Amino acid sequence: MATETASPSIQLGDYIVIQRQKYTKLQKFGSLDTTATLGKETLELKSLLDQPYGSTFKMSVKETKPGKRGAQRQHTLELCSETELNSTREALGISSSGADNRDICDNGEAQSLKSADIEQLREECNESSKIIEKLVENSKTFHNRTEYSQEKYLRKKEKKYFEFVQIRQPTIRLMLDIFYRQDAEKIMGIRVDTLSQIISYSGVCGLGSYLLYESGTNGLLPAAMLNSIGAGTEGSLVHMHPGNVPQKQALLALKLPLEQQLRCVSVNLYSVLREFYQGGETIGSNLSVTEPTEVVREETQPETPTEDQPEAIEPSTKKPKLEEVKGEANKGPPRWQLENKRATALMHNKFDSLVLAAKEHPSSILQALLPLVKPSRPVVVFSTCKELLQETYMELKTSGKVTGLHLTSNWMRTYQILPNRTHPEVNMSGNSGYLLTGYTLR
Amino acid sequence: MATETASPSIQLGDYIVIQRQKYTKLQKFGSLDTTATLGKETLELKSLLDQPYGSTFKMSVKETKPGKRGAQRQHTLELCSETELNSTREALGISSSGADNRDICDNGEAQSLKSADIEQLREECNESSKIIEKLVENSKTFHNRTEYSQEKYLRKKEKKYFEFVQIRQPTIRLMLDIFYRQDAEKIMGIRVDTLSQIISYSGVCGLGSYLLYESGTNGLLPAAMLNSIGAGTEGSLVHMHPGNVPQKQALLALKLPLEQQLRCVSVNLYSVLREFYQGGETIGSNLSVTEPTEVVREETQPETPTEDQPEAIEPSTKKPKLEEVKGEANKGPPRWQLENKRATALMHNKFDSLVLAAKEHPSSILQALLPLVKPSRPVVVFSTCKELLQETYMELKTSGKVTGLHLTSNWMRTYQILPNRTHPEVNMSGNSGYLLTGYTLR
Amino acid sequence: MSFLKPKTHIEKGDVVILYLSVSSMHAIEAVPEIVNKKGETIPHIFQTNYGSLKVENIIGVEYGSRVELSKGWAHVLQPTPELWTQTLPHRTQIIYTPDISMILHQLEVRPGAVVIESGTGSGSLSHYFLRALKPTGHLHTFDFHESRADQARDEFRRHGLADFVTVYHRDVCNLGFTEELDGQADAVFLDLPAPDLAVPHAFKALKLSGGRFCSFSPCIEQSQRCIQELTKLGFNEIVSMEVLQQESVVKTRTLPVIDLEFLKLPKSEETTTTTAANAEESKAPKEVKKYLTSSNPQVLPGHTGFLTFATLPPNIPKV
Amino acid sequence: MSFLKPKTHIEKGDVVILYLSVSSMHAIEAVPEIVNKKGETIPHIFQTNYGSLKVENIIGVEYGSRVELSKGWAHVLQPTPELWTQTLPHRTQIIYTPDISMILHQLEVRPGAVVIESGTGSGSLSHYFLRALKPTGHLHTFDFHESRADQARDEFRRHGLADFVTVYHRDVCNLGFTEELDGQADAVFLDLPAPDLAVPHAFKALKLSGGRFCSFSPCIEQSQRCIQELTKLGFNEIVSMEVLQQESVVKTRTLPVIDLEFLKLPKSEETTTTTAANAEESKAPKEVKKYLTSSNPQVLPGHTGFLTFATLPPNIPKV
Repeated sequence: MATETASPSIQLGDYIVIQRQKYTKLQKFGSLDTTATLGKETLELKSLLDQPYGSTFKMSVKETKPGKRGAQRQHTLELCSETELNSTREALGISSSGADNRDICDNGEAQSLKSADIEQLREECNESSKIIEKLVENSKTFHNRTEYSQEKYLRKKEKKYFEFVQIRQPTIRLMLDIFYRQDAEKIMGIRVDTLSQIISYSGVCGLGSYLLYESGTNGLLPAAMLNSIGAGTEGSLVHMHPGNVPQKQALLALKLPLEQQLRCVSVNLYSVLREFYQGGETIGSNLSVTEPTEVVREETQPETPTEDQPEAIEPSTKKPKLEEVKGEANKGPPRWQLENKRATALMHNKFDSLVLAAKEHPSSILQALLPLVKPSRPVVVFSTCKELLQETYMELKTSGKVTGLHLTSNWMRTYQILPNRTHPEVNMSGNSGYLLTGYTLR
Repeated sequence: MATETASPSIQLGDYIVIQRQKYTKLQKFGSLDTTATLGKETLELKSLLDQPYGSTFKMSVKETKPGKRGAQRQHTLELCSETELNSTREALGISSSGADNRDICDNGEAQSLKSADIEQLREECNESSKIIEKLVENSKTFHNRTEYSQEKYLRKKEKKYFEFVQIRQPTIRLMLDIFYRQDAEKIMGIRVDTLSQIISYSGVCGLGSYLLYESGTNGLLPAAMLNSIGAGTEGSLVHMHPGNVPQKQALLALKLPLEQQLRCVSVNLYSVLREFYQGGETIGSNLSVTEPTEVVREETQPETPTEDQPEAIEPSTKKPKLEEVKGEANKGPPRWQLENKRATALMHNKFDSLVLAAKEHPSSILQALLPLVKPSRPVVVFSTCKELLQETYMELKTSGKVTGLHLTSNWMRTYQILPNRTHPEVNMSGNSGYLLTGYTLR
Repeated sequence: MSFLKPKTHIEKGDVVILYLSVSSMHAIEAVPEIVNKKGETIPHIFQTNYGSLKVENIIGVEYGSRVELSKGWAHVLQPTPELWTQTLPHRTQIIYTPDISMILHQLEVRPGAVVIESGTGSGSLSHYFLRALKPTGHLHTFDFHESRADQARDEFRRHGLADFVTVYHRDVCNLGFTEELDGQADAVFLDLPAPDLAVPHAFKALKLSGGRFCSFSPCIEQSQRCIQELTKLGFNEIVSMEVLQQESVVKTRTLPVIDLEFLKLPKSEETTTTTAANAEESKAPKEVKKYLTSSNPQVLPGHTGFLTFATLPPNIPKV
Repeated sequence: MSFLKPKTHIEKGDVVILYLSVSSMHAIEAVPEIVNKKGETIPHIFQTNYGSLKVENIIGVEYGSRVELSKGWAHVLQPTPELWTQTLPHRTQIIYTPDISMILHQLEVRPGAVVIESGTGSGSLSHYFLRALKPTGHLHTFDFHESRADQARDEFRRHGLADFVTVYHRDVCNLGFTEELDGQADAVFLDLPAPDLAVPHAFKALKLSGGRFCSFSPCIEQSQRCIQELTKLGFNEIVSMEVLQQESVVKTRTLPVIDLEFLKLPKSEETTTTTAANAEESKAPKEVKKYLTSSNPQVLPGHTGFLTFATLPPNIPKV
């Protein structure tokens, strides 16, 4: 990454981030027939193939189908140059603006174009700047508005008619934005400041062995940690989860090199703990515990990168069918057993930090996992429920096993910085969640 | 108040606010011999008498006494004109400033004046601008500092040597600032935003009858409510407290007209509740319950305005002596019984809102006082402990006696707004406390 | 007339708050009949999410009572400025209780005070000023938008507050607060796009014995210019701040507590080799624990405005 | 060398965190002897509030162990950038973990990244960058203050990080980040009084395939000018924010619960007329209840700085 300068190109099987103005969406580009839906617009993705990431494409209406919530438009995409991306405002060259809004009476009849006119305009005319020009021409109040109010109007219209999308390669930053905006609950409400601090306080980096328990973040937490562990490094991650199949969407979307992917071992919490306490006797005694990665690599290679992704996206709703389980069993020990073996080997060597993001009460999980962490190592516990961390704080303080305890949360606010119009954004996110951090003692 | 234009003058017995730059202090001007202590400076107050509030006085060193923490200087005060108050910066006319601080090595030897020199300078020279001028002259690094850094230096020095004090009349705003800064615990940690909201949500104003329970705020809460009730209006306040003697400092400091003072009835919580439930039979049956104010006014007049203030300031530590109690008893029913009678009359008529600021669990107090509030009236409960209000919230919600329940706190931050140096202040207060608000139902 | 003083029963003509839930309340006028669009007088029926209310029926009812709707019930409350702020017809962006409370405190408004306000806007803040200064003070409120001034004047009259307020239609930035008010005000409040232009007028309007000043501005540049002007004219105690109220959502949460200790003990009889990992989970003993918790709502107000306060000291010459 | 990777035991020359309490910790160098002011070699004795530590004794000890002081004890921890930030010798104002974490996240720093930082300052942020980008990336850090650059260079060497960092003494606002770095950086971070002057240099230093930018400024005007410059040069995704970490102080509080019900019942025998009101109080039954509570400390950090982030999109021509 340090030396590459050309952007990688978009490939089938990739997860891509589609951006239209400030709206972003994570989409799997599974086949040439794949379409993506952005509100009322459906985009055919086939022209993306082999184009470099970061490119901008122009949407052209191909057909309009009546849908439940108004017309649904199908678009083709065409690669376009930077010069086409002029600001709508410049194109329109608005100049005369009223000094204030005292003469404006908002009676809802300011726009003389009917909505049918606008819909027709939209099919005929591919460029948002042209559509907006027409709207401004037919607005009775536009030229009496203040400059501020004009800009607000233009931005609103531009958002609706903007005809360009950019295709970007998923990163932790972009995916977190998307996940948090779409449904913060699916990533346990982990906000950007909190995720960034989990990474800092846990100390996860290219060297060391890390332990994570999370009860479901769409793969975001293991992906963020594995991203910090890096490609071509020595770090490893044991990722414990309470379900059947780990949630891995964010991990897969990062398109990490295989060697890096394999350094994340995902295991069921109960299963691996039983294996750890009692394992080696009942099953898999033919596997070498000291070199588990070699054995597993061959096992996992065929199914890892892309093909099983649809299943991995929403694993909690699907249970492996009996046939599949039997099928795997015929080939040798099932994959989860091999992963358990690899994980227990790392567990016996102990970890360089522990991250815990549980929907359950963290206390009993912490009790089970804390002995697996070396002394003088960070522990980070995330919860949306402060009351749980208060209890955990007191337990840890009393136990004397962890020092430097801090229970923290964050206040984060973004700003609008514009000439003469600088102010904090009027809405802010209310919940960062809470972090309990400390360092293990011998 | 609406028509007066000349400022009232400073009288013996007044509480006064002494302001030196941003530092303010509440002081009783009890006699001509009264002195006030501001850090290492002792001020003789006698020259304040009959001068208008808002005046500025110049401090002149009269003598220097060695004290435990260095020299303690005794000053006389002299009324001075506005023109003497030039900014130190203008007087010095600093011009050349380094562009940044890359050439400054802070080795602690920048000032060539010794501290004895400075002390001597201080006795000889009455004007801070002159002292600072000398300090700047003898500073090796001052002219290499950035303008920002120079100003910071000057402000620090000005603060130390500033020779003017302003005498202001106490208001709720000024007293709250002083109390909160000096010892927020003594006013139960009620911050400015919270107090302002207690006044709003309780709806206390010139019309109506209000009920307050507080377990000790130096008189601030009853003073703020009585201030909102106003002079020459119809409102009244029953102020319940858990101690022997109500804390009244802030109330006395406001120097309200007597008729207004008398509309605040301060009673012990236990005592008045017993009187309310069982009263009328055992004692004071000779008192008219319907017109209690007339009777009490005569009783309280001689001891109200100023003379008993030293006791009122810290009442919790002193218990009335047996003699005093007996003495009062000889003159007729003790004052607290008369106050109880007045309060119970108001309690039987019910109140137009309830404010509760308890160090105890608010729940049982609320249960006892809520039946005294008319329907469709505000209830405001303050606590520094959110957990208590959570419980109270749930109890009230379940009871169905109060609707529109909100549990709130505030985030408040002040700003430094200066050309090219605008930013929020680097420290902020962490605790506003919590308010539980709602409206009673029938 | 229900804003004048505390009342016990609903009278004809009162504004009444119909309280359905924390997020749903309405201000309705307690009149039995209204005139519809066709000019006909018809019974006043108010529609809610819980069905309709025949408004005639609430006249004479005690405030705080429960009233029946065709598909449910609601409570009738006497309006306060706080409830009014949440239900009033928005004609402009309004300021809410947390900022308003700070404004009243910092401006030291109490009965008898003479206060100047500009602009009147939706009259939300005016109602708070009026509660605080009546029955002995007076509010002078200015708006440059004629219809807003007219609407506010009419509203104050209907709310029984006309005696304590004068509403002006006037461009105060250019024309000031009228000569009659020179040296009359205890406090001046500005909510204007260019507060700095009105600061010299505020200076003139404040009493010779001094007074308090406040400007509310959404953008920091407005505050910066305002403060420059205040400093120039000799105001002191200049303080700028933000106040954001944070609601706590109180609820009982049920949380799973998982037991992992049993995993240290060998399994008794079950076979392990052929069942999938999830078999473990389904057998894991789970209890739940209840917690009374509170948390912020997902979205909080992030900004309302910057409040700038200042004092005009006494005896500053005004020429 | 204790910053290079996780270690189990203290070796000679390690920086060790001597942890006494949340508010008291020290970074000490694990060397048995030091040279005093007179140039004599003496045993390294470290003084704390809980007595002295003979530093020689901790060499070879396992990290996380308890060590005895002459009047108490402490724990020895391996330094992390977080602990180092709290104990390092302050040469300038420093940025703390909450802002730094956001900076690392937004700049998408991971192993292999090439990062440019200016100024180096006390090296607090540099240690975080180095942890995140090693062992395959590189940090180029610039300071215009020569002694600070020298001190930082020396510190990185002693911390075992020299291979991953180059320290420059250079005025980047006027001279840029050196031609060698043109088009080399994945991310640029600025903490400068006039960040707008360095934005064109950041633009040149970022890779043709694009990259991320961050500026940290205490004052809003710096951010405003910086954003103007970023916009002019074609940066997008421009976002400004503040992050403030709030600590919760957890403690068990004992609160009195008072009973008032008994007052409804007539007193049994006691006389009431001659005793003062406080007699009631002393007889009132009081229980106490324990609550596990948390609250903010009395004073919180109110401002650290405004963080401005931006993206340089790919393939923007640099001439």
